[in-house]
Amino acid sequence: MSAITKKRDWPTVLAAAWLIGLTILAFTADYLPFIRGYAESSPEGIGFSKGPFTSFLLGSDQLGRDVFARCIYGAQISLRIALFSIIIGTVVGGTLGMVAGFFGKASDRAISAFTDVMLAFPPIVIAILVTGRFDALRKNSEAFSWLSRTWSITFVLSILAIAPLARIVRAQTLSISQREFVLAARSLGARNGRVLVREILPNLVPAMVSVIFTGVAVLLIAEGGLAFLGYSIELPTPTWGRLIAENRNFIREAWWGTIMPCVMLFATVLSFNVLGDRIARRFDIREAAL
Amino acid sequence: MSDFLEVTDVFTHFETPRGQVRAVDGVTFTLERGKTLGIVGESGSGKTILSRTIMGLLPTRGTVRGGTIRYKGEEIQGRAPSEMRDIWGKQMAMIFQDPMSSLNPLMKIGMQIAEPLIHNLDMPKDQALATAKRLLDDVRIPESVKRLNQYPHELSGGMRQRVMIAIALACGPNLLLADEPTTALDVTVQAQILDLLREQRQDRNMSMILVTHDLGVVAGHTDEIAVMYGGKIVEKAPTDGLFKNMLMPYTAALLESIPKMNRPSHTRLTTIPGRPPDLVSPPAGCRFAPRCPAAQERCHSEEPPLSSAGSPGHVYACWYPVGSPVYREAIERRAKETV
Amino acid sequence: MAGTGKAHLRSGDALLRVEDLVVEFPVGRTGLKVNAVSGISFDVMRGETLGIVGESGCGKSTTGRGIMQLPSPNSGAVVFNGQDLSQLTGSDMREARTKIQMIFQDPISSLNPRRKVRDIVKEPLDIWKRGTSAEQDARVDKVLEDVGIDPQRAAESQPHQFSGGQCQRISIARSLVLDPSLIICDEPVSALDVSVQAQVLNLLEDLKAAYGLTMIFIAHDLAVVKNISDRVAVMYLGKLCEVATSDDLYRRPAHHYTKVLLDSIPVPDPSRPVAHGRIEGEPPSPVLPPTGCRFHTRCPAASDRCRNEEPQMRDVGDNHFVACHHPAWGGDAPVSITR
Amino acid sequence: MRYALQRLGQFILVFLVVTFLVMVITRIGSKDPARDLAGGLVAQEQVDEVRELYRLDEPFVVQYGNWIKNLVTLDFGYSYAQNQSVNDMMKQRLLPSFFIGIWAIFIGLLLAVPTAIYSAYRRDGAFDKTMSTTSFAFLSMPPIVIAVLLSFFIGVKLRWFPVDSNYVALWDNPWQHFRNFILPSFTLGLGLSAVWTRLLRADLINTLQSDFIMLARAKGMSPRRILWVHALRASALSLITSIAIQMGGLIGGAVVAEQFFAMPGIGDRLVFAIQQNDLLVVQAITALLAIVVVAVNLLVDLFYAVIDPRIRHARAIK
Repeated sequence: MSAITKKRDWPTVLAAAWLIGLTILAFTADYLPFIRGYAESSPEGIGFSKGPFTSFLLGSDQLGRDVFARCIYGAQISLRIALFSIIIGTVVGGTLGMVAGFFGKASDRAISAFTDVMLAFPPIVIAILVTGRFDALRKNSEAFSWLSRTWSITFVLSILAIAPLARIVRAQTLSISQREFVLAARSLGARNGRVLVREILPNLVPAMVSVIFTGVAVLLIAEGGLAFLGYSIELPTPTWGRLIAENRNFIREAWWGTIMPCVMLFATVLSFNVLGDRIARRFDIREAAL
Repeated sequence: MSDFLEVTDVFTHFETPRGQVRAVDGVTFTLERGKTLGIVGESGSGKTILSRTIMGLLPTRGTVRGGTIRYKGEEIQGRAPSEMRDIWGKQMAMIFQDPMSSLNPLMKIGMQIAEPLIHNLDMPKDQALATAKRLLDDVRIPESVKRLNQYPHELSGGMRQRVMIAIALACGPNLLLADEPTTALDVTVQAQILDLLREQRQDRNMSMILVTHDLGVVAGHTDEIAVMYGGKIVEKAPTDGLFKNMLMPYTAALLESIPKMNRPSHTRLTTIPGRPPDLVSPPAGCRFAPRCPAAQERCHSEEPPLSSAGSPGHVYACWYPVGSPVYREAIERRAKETV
Repeated sequence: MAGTGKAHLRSGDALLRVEDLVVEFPVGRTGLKVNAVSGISFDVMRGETLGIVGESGCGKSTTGRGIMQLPSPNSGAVVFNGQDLSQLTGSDMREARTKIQMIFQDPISSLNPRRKVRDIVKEPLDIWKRGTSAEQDARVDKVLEDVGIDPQRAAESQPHQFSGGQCQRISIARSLVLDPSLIICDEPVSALDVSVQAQVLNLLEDLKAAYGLTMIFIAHDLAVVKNISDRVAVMYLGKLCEVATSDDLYRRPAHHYTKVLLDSIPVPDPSRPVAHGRIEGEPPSPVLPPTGCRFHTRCPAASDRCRNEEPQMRDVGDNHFVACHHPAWGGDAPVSITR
Repeated sequence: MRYALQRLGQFILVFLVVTFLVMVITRIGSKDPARDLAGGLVAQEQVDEVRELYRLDEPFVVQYGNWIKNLVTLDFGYSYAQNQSVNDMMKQRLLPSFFIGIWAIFIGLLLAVPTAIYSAYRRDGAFDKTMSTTSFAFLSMPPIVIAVLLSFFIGVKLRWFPVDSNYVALWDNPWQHFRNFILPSFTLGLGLSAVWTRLLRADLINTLQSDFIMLARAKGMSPRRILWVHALRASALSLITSIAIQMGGLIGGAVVAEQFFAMPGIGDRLVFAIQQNDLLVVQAITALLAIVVVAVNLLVDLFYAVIDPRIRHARAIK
């Protein structure tokens, strides 16, 4: 009875399995014969939609395109955008948060003021506004012809990720900085850089990883919302949000076209949240509101 | 009178992922009306859990309790919280260690004291607040009328502890359980609080159980002392008797390891080697044996019972108590070895 | 007891000489400040242990950190080995700091939970690139063995796998690795049980001899401070009250606050009469400290002079110094206190 | 009072920075702001009129000052693209959005508070475990997914509530009002309730383990009184903070919900205006929404200070 019986944590296992499987499928889609090609055209012709678990795993849409294949391609785009954005957000937001929390004083006041302002903007509102303006910029200016929707959406979502991340990292850094081992390191003559990298950063990692997971979930949700409002990347590549939006009008005739990407999006967001939650619990991090 | 509080063979075990922690493991004592019992021990000795067990304030989940606790002749061990509510506040009251976190930060001081009066004794609110004011005077809080409308954070640490005492006294309990009541306070304030507790106890003819890690605190403020180690009482005696004649090697070692004011500086301290036992799998025999300077083979295999020391009320759990030939011989041998 | 003045500073070869140290902290953005340390001076001779004692909030820890320039004091000189640390900047400062090391109160918080214990102890050598890798390893092993920690286990384990007492030993090892000449111990044993406390105190005495250390020992427990120190300085609300050799201070305290402090300590001896020198109230806020002598609001001997004029530190003979207008002895006109 | 003024000062500062940024962002990529502000395809005279009106020939700061002046006097200008004054448009469009938000918060609290209390009280029981899984699932459900599911199952399959829910004022026809608002409000309310259930449950469990609750038990207080008077009051504070934190997300969700359920609210209008390049309207709505977020945060801060004596005290130290 003293032996520690380790129960397998099924939600974590399932979440990890789902994410790993999905990522592999999404990024090798071009090389998989059962996905490649099915997304654009159908062997069975236009205007012929079939239900799930027929010759199409998840059915086919109004144009006869395989919903499963399109969902997998959607995953590629959605995941890529969310991951890129969280990386940029973490690097910039994390650095700002660490500087504000560690050095305090003027740097803290400046960075806190910055995050206050950023957090005043409702995220989706600012996202559609900026994406819309970037569209205009691209149209009106030769110098910005490279600024595709993919870029502008990644950019906007990164910006949105910075402020909440900076805020969380700042709070964490502040509390770690007050621990006595940081004082001890300084009394040993360690430079600020060393204290930050050796003493503070390792203690930030669990919280950061947890926040990154939940952050990806939030960004996926945001991207879905943007795509639904018409601010997705250019056709023909679908993202999940776009799939949901464009098939929604046919929900009475072919519900799978909308419901399936919904399920995909939900399962992925849930998986990221589960992992983030487990890490937070494992390292006893208080639920931070992102 | 000895049937005021009778604790017999009480144990409290907790289920943890590592196994069952035997936090309190077979404790027996009695307490008379109007007397003070000091329970002394280091962290992890089970002293706090014992006081909460008597009060019935432990979480029910994952807790295994046993033995009998008779209060005024009535069995109270194992009673449901709803039944204990007749006792809480009115018969037994408790004072906790940290006066900051133990008071509700969002409730005015007056209401926190008046609350039990209103809800336990059905006193009208204005009368309860008037009583609260009197209680604040009793615990020597200046400007008591003003204090009624203040919040805990507006008071100093000592004042908050006085408020907590006032709350405990409110419904006129017969037994006061004070769990490390002065540990969070500075020495000058600690002295004030201990004096206050003594005075109130005498005025109201209350019994008190004073739980502390500080032998100095119990020395001046108790009638009787129980020393706990590894979830058990290892020695119990009237206060004077204990300090004159310590029989359990642990008690003696504990006293010896405290720096004394009246010794010259740089006096080498006697230490107790090792660490307290792991209460998931405590050592066989005497739990102190692995750290005891005089432990013999028997100590490691056979658990010593509480036996009488001859003088009234003095019991100890040791096969070879301080002063016995075996003990003396072992100590002498050890002294030679270290030289 | 608002003692300023430098009468107690000794001529000759002091390892550390602190003069008029002032440390203040802003209170939020209110424009107010906490007067944590308000102009104190003291010196420490080579090989000496200076004890600094006082209640919470008296500024004793801030003093220790002020010496390390962490953070830099608002004013005052900290002359260490003939060099004023407050004038140093950048890498000179970092270099100088290595000769002074600190040990903190909370053994858990003072070790980085995410590193191996051996790496924590090796960190100082790593920062300063002292010696070859083999030399570093040898040094770390030696220091770890000296404090009683198995180097093998230290290489494999993180701090949470050690007990509080062991963590404190690890902290001590880290502070010794760079061969400092001064160790500042900030309440190093107050988080430990008495039996462990004795082990650590003995260890500190041993290491002090073995490593040729000078020590500043900061604590609230007078008995502990007395035991380990050669000279003791008593602090109250950011000021010094009294400085004397530790035996002399205990035998005949001259400052009323020191007397009160001594009388408040609970002594583990029930035969000793309960002391009468209790004082009421608690220390005032360091945000708005009293004028004149900072102790006058609670002092039994306070006069008008105490309210208006700050007493200066003066010699009352036998290397005993007190900052009081009406000391218990050695004053021009001793005031008898009737209570 | 001093604290309130201080916070108000901060509010004004953030207001100025935020509106300035809004103006900068809306001008991104605009070849001819006057034409865009006038609404694109209009006559040159109108464009010149707009240029005059908004001082577009003058430096940017002057333009900004002019706009702010109009903003605080609640004159949002005239949209040539829509041939309607923005004030009139706001009047029409604000109420539907306001109701979506209010009902969403109401539904969120209505579901979250009892669930969290019961979960915390019977911690790790069957109800707690079920609700904790359920709330976690809802937490992970994007508004569009909830909207799709609700409209599909309740709107399309069961036909209980209309999917295209035109705005009906509460005071004109309460029954129709609720029927029309129930799907969009639930879309947002479910997500909010998930966040708040978890937050309040965790907070309550924490509070119930604290020393002052132990003391309340030792005083002999009844479990009911301990829960309602001691524990809940302390935990309510973090719930209120969370309402402010969720404000930005709520507004974003409302934009999606309005689009989805064809509710003629302000978010719906914003999406259209961005597509139409109708800068005047875009500028006005974005600024308005940002101000709502900042204002709610300000109100919560002040409210917090009123409820929590510790904060009141900390601010009052002179």
